[in-house]
Amino acid sequence: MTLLAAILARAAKAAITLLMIVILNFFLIHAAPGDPAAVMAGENGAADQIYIDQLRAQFGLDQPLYVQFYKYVGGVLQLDLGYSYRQQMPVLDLILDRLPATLLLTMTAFGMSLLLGVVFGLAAAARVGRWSDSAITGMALLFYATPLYWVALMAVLLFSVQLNWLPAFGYESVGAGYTGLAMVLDRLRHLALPALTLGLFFMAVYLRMTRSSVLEVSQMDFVKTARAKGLSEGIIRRRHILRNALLPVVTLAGLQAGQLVGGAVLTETVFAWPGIGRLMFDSLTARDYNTLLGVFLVSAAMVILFNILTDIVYRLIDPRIAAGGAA
Amino acid sequence: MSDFMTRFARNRGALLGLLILICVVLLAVFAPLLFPDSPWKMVQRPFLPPLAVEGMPLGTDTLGRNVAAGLVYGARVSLIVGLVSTAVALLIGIPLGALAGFYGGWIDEGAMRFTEFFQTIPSFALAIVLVAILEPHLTSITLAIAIVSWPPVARLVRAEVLSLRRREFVDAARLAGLSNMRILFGHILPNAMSPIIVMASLMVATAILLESSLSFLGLGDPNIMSWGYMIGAARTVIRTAWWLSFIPGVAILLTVLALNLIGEGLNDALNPRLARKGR
Amino acid sequence: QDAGGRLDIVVQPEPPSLMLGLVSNGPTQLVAGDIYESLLRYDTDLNPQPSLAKSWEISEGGLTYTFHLRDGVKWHDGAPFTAADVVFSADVFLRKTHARLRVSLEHVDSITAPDDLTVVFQLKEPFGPFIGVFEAGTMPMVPEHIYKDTDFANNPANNTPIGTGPFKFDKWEKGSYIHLVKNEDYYLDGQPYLDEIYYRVIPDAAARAVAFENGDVNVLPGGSIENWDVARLIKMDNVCSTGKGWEYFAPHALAWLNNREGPTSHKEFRQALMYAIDREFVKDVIWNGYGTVATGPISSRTKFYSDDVNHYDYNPDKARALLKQMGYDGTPVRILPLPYGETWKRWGEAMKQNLEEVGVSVDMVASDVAGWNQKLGDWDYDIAFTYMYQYGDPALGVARNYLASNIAKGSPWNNVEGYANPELDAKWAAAAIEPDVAKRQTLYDEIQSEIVEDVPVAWLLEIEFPTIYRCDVKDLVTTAIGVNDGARDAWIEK
Amino acid sequence: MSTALSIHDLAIALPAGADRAFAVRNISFDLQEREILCVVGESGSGKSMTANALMGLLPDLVHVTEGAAVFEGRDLFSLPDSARRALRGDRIGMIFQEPMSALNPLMRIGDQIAEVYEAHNRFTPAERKERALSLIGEVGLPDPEKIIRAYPFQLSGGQRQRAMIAMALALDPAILIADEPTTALDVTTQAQILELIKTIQQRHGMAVMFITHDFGVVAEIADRVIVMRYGDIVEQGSAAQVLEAPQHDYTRALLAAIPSDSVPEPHPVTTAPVLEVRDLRKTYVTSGGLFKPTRSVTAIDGVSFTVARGEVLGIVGESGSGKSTVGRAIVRLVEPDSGQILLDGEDMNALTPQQLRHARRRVQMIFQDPYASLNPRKKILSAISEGPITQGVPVAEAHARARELLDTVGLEASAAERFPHEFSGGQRQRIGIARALAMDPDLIIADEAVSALDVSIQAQVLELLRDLQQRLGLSLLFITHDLRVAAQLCDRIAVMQRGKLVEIGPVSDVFLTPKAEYTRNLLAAVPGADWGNRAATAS
Ligand SMILES: Nc1ncnc2c1ncn2[C@@H]1O[C@H](COP(=O)(O)OP(=O)(O)OP(=O)(O)O)[C@@H](O)[C@H]1O
Ligand SMILES: Nc1ncnc2c1ncn2[C@@H]1O[C@H](COP(=O)(O)OP(=O)(O)OP(=O)(O)O)[C@@H](O)[C@H]1O
Ligand SMILES: [Mg+2]
Ligand SMILES: [Mg+2]
Repeated sequence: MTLLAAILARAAKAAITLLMIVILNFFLIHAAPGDPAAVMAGENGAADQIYIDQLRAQFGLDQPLYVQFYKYVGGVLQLDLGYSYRQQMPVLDLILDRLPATLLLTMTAFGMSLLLGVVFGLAAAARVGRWSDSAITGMALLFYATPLYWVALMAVLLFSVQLNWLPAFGYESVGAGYTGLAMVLDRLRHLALPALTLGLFFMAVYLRMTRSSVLEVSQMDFVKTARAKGLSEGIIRRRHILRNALLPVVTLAGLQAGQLVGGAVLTETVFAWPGIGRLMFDSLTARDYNTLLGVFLVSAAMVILFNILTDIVYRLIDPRIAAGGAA
Repeated sequence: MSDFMTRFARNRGALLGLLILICVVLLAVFAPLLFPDSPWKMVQRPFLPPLAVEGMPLGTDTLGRNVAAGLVYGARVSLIVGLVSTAVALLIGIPLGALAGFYGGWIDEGAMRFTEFFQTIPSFALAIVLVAILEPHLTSITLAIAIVSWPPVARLVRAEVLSLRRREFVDAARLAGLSNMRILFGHILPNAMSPIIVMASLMVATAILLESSLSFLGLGDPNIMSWGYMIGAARTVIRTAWWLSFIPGVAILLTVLALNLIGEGLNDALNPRLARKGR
Repeated sequence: QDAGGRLDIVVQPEPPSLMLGLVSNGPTQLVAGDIYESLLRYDTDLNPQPSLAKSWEISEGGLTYTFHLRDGVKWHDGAPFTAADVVFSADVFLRKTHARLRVSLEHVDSITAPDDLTVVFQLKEPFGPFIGVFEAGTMPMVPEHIYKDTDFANNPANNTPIGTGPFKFDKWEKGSYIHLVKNEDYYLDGQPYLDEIYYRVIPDAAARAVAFENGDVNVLPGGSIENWDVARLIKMDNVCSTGKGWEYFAPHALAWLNNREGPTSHKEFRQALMYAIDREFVKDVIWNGYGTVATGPISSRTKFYSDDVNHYDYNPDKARALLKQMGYDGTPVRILPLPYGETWKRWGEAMKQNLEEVGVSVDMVASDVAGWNQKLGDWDYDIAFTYMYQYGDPALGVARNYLASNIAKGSPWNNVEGYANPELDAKWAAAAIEPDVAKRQTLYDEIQSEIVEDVPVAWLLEIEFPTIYRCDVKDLVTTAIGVNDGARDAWIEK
Repeated sequence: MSTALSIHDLAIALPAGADRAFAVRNISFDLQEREILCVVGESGSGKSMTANALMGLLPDLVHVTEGAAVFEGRDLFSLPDSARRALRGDRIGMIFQEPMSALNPLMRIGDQIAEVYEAHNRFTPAERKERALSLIGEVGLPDPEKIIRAYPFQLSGGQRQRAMIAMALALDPAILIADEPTTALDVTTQAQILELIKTIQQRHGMAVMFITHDFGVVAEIADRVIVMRYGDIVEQGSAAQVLEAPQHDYTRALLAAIPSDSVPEPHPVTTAPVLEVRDLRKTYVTSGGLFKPTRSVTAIDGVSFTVARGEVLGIVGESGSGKSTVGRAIVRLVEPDSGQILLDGEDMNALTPQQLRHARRRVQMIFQDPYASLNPRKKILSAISEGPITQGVPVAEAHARARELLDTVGLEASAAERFPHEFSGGQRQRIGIARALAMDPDLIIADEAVSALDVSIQAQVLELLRDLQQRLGLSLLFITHDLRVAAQLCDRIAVMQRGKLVEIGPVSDVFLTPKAEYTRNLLAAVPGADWGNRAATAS
């Protein structure tokens, strides 16, 4: 089967999944106690029924739920994700505003964790049983077991407050007016801590997976064949073991990369990173239904997108899949 | 069985993990004996550093509550949430995955679409929304964690069942005239237990982390002292009293670490083929 | 005064909109206070000062308020600001959109503009507090030429607010910052001094404190960091703080007690509660010594305060005795803390402990802002924390919480506790329209001593939110609403 | 002839916890130039370890502790790693048993061959490709241009093994070590590969060390033979010597266990058929899901036959010809598409699931892999008695019968309380037989019931089956790909090819006067066919 057909098939399924997500989330979110008009009224410090009714009418919350549902789904089908009550702008614009920051953060963290995880995993596997292997796996286990937000707090305490090396929050020096290289450096400095905290956990995951996968592949017959050819260990490791060992890592990473996009709530909160994870949390507390639904939809779409990307990568690595045959 | 025990005991990490976990369990179980007072009780001056005053080995928090008591009572929450949510996730995931893998066809298709659907929504975000909707309470938190953690179980069980149901002993059972359910629950599932047990031990660890994260975001049950709550509450004073967030953080770290070590130990012991490779 | 420089101010949470006429919550006021102005400002003793009105007269008997506007004032888009804008703002726009002003406008018969620079408010009856409603958050001036005959809520101009204030809206990077720049055409010569202001959105309280320490921001408005950090920060070098700038609001922390049902419907229980809670401890430990323990419904910073009331000092024994007398049967009460940060959570926990010590069983209820609103609106609580602004006058900010006529589901700002006392209702009403100040004082004295006996709600603390800033920032807080009044006079010492 | 490789006093230590301390101990032998030396012996006798030691490819924790292997004047075991690596693939080549897993699934065949040159820094990349191409031609792979760009999964087992051989030959090594290179292949392919190795050995003048456990293969290609047992060499000598005049008891036992081709006298079939299969058809359709193309394989294509009461019918045919599918269709583990299966005249296909569960008693199956067919978590007693209990036999009675059956198949009573992993392969197969018997079936289907076993154990199990069949008057459908085994046990034989029954008849007819072309090919491909016949007539 061709790549294109496979992607189209996936996309068709994805569309159905997404629609189901929209429907379920709609009712799920509307089941939460409290409504956005009351929240906004509350924030204003004083409100009467007239004011709340005005807000309700403005947001269309005075209509029966099925009408709201019908309108919402109708809008989504035309790529209109509705209007954010809390932020007073179209949800799609709002999300598109925030998405780049999230992507920057998560993709950096993801790339870094994948790279470091694989490298350290390989290193550990190469030294299996020796103390350096234990040290690396022990470190991985430690990262794996540490609560993310706690690492974040400790990292801020150490690197920003005590050592004053890196900014503690935000994604740029506001109003510094940097351009060109200076801007890039500035962004990188801001990116360092959040990406690191977010990445550590995943690095541990990939590290452990790479290590065990490499060890498993090392036992396979074709590795013995390669040795029988007289290849050097370095080439065997790179050409034969690594590529085969990466297959499961790729699968896992693909699954997680998508989840990361919507799941960086904690990191974005602690580091004041203006991404969609935080947007989701803020919208939740404000019962900003449309935004919340929008974020869910977009992050689900990201998961699906990354799954498709994973498939493509997988096809590039593994000829068996490309041929559509059984493994 | 004894074979299993010796293999498990050979793994030093796993033993260490077991030791830590036993300590945590003992502390949790005997919390009321160790600290008869409620962990919320304001007993001393606030912000006492560890070891400053007798009877407050870990000092006091922002309101002058005994940190040691909080830690011990928090262990109960972590363990309960971890165990119960894992149990619930297994109760959802195992039957679903087993039926999907065993019957295949549209049952499989349907079950997997359903699972995929849950995996498409970022799980932490879903947990947050669920807790917010159900209002933070021990049961709602546990349930939310269970709901976001069952899909991997279903997938694992399905994969195991898929491979086991092609095994010849299943054919043999069928020839013996056993009903499908007896084959599934009497022959197939018991053989899939090892990976499920390993996964479950890791799920308990993940659940503990999830609970603490929710608590940290203020979505914990306000009536019970938990480690996540302690960190969340101490975060605002991290500059004046860093140890208040450090101590419960280490508690989480150790417990989760212990569970992971046990999980790896189980994996090695239940799966001797892999065990030899790991070395 | 040195000209130039930039201010970085924390704003939390991110405002939903900067159109002050539509949204009047705290963060919006903080930012939009630089953009919009009203006719008057109030000094820290609550005396009216000129703003868009350069002078004003109140007729004998207090029925006619005449304002003379400043000449040559321009909207940010260059259009001239005239009396027609004032009439439009107060009579058309805000009457439709502003819940709190609407209540005061009930007393107004007509608003007219005899000429371009004069506005006359004609009242139906004397209303003492009326001179206090010309504050920017209460009656912001909005441009008629933009809003007239439009759907106010959905006017696209809401995204690029246009006022007359010292700073203009420049850019809003959602989730990150709002940038305001100096209004070069401002009507005061040489002002504003500052070139620009960044309002920085930093969702985490601890991060806000770090931001201030690192010099990323130089102003922390009151309430933007947790109290423990306040204590720490003000000890640092080159850090100044002031408790001023909250006189108009006089935030008054209280706990709604459900007067309708459950243990809290018993007066003895409510009194017992007042004795059971250790408010001094809360002030010292949770609020780090800031604030004053409240004695009754009216803040000591608000007009017509009276100290001549029963003081409920911490006394668990008395509480226990009262509970016994009432025959409290151990029914648990639910505490709903204010979901506005750790301080309030700790406060809830402390109250829970206090109550449990005198034998009351307590359930803490967790909720977020929306859930809290809903529960209060539905009267689904036993004890619920909140704090209320007093707006300088009991008639504006206090009476609303105790009048039986203000019992209505759906709002967390009216008589949520369900207290009904017809006798006192009459006195509140009389006091509001009493032109004679001394007589008003007497009425309010009576009200205070009687209501404190009834304990319809538990008054907790007159909150003080110190504003923290770098010492080179000068003249930041000059009025009764402090930073909310904008940085018109602020400058940075070079 | 001079010596290519000389091994003295080799000892290979196994790690603690292995089933014995040394894989091999004190073994010495020479490999002469231009000869094929076959190393035979049962599973676990240390054949692979010896080969791996020579290559320097012993698994972790397994070490050569003593001895020397002199090759081209140097002792392999005392060479530094780099020098040994230089020898591997260049002077000494090796091929392995499993052609699927021995090739890197992610690399093209051509690259995997060219890699050998790269490892030893020979030639330019273009030349490497050129040579790979000609090698592919030499090992008889069709369409080299295409093969060179193919991935392993696109090749059949035999083709993969040829590719492996090409790799081993790339640098014209002085020695080729082949570790059971044909065990995983079916007879016809096996014959081709053996032929290939023989020709290549002659063309290149290599010394070949060929590891196998199949004396048929030995007879086919060996110049000399070494027989191993528990890490010792028990006998060595020329092929003719060892095969025809074995000295050691063990060798004799091994040879005796080999099913001979002596064709039994045909028993005329007189009784009524217990099983009648009419025009059975089955096509496997693997649906690929929404957009994937479906793949269909016709596994059974109109097969009809009968099995008489007390008769043993063998089904033979090469891999994939549909033998198992027929067997499984009869017990309805596979749903046939059409056709009838009459058991004592009753149509199995017409039964409801409920009825089927009861009817199943009458046909039982012995599975190919005795280990996989036993639930690892169930004790033997319950494995055997579970079926009868489900069919309504009282528990105590079923247990008693199970113990009795264990005795019948020659296992001690204590076996009942043990788990499957506590038995050897042959014992497990006996348990499988006991389980089938426990249901008192009329017909037993044995699908490759002895293929996984070592020859000596195979002989025991066959003996048992024959005995039981005669004692109990069972009918047996015996599925195998091993013609020798079939000839020993069966009354009649059916030959299958690509889902079709190409020939059926009494054993002697099929073997001695095969009608179908395919049957003749199949017979010709049996390794050591000539020798087997000779041996049979000799004894
Ligand atoms: N990796 C290993 N670690 C420990 N012991 C092993 C290992 N591999 C094999 N053995 C043991 O070494 C002995 C010899 O094994 P070897 O693989 O050489 O047998 P073989 O004659 O090749 O058998 P087969 O015909 O089954 O391939 C056996 O007892 C086996 O259990
Ligand atoms: N479950 C299945 N799904 C799809 N195709 C199958 C399935 N089982 C068998 N086949 C195919 O049907 C054909 C016949 O298979 P079968 O297992 O009956 O062969 P066999 O003669 O028993 O071979 P062997 O000697 O290798 O056991 C083969 O081409 C095989 O690939
Ligand atoms: Mg071997
Ligand atoms: Mg078969």
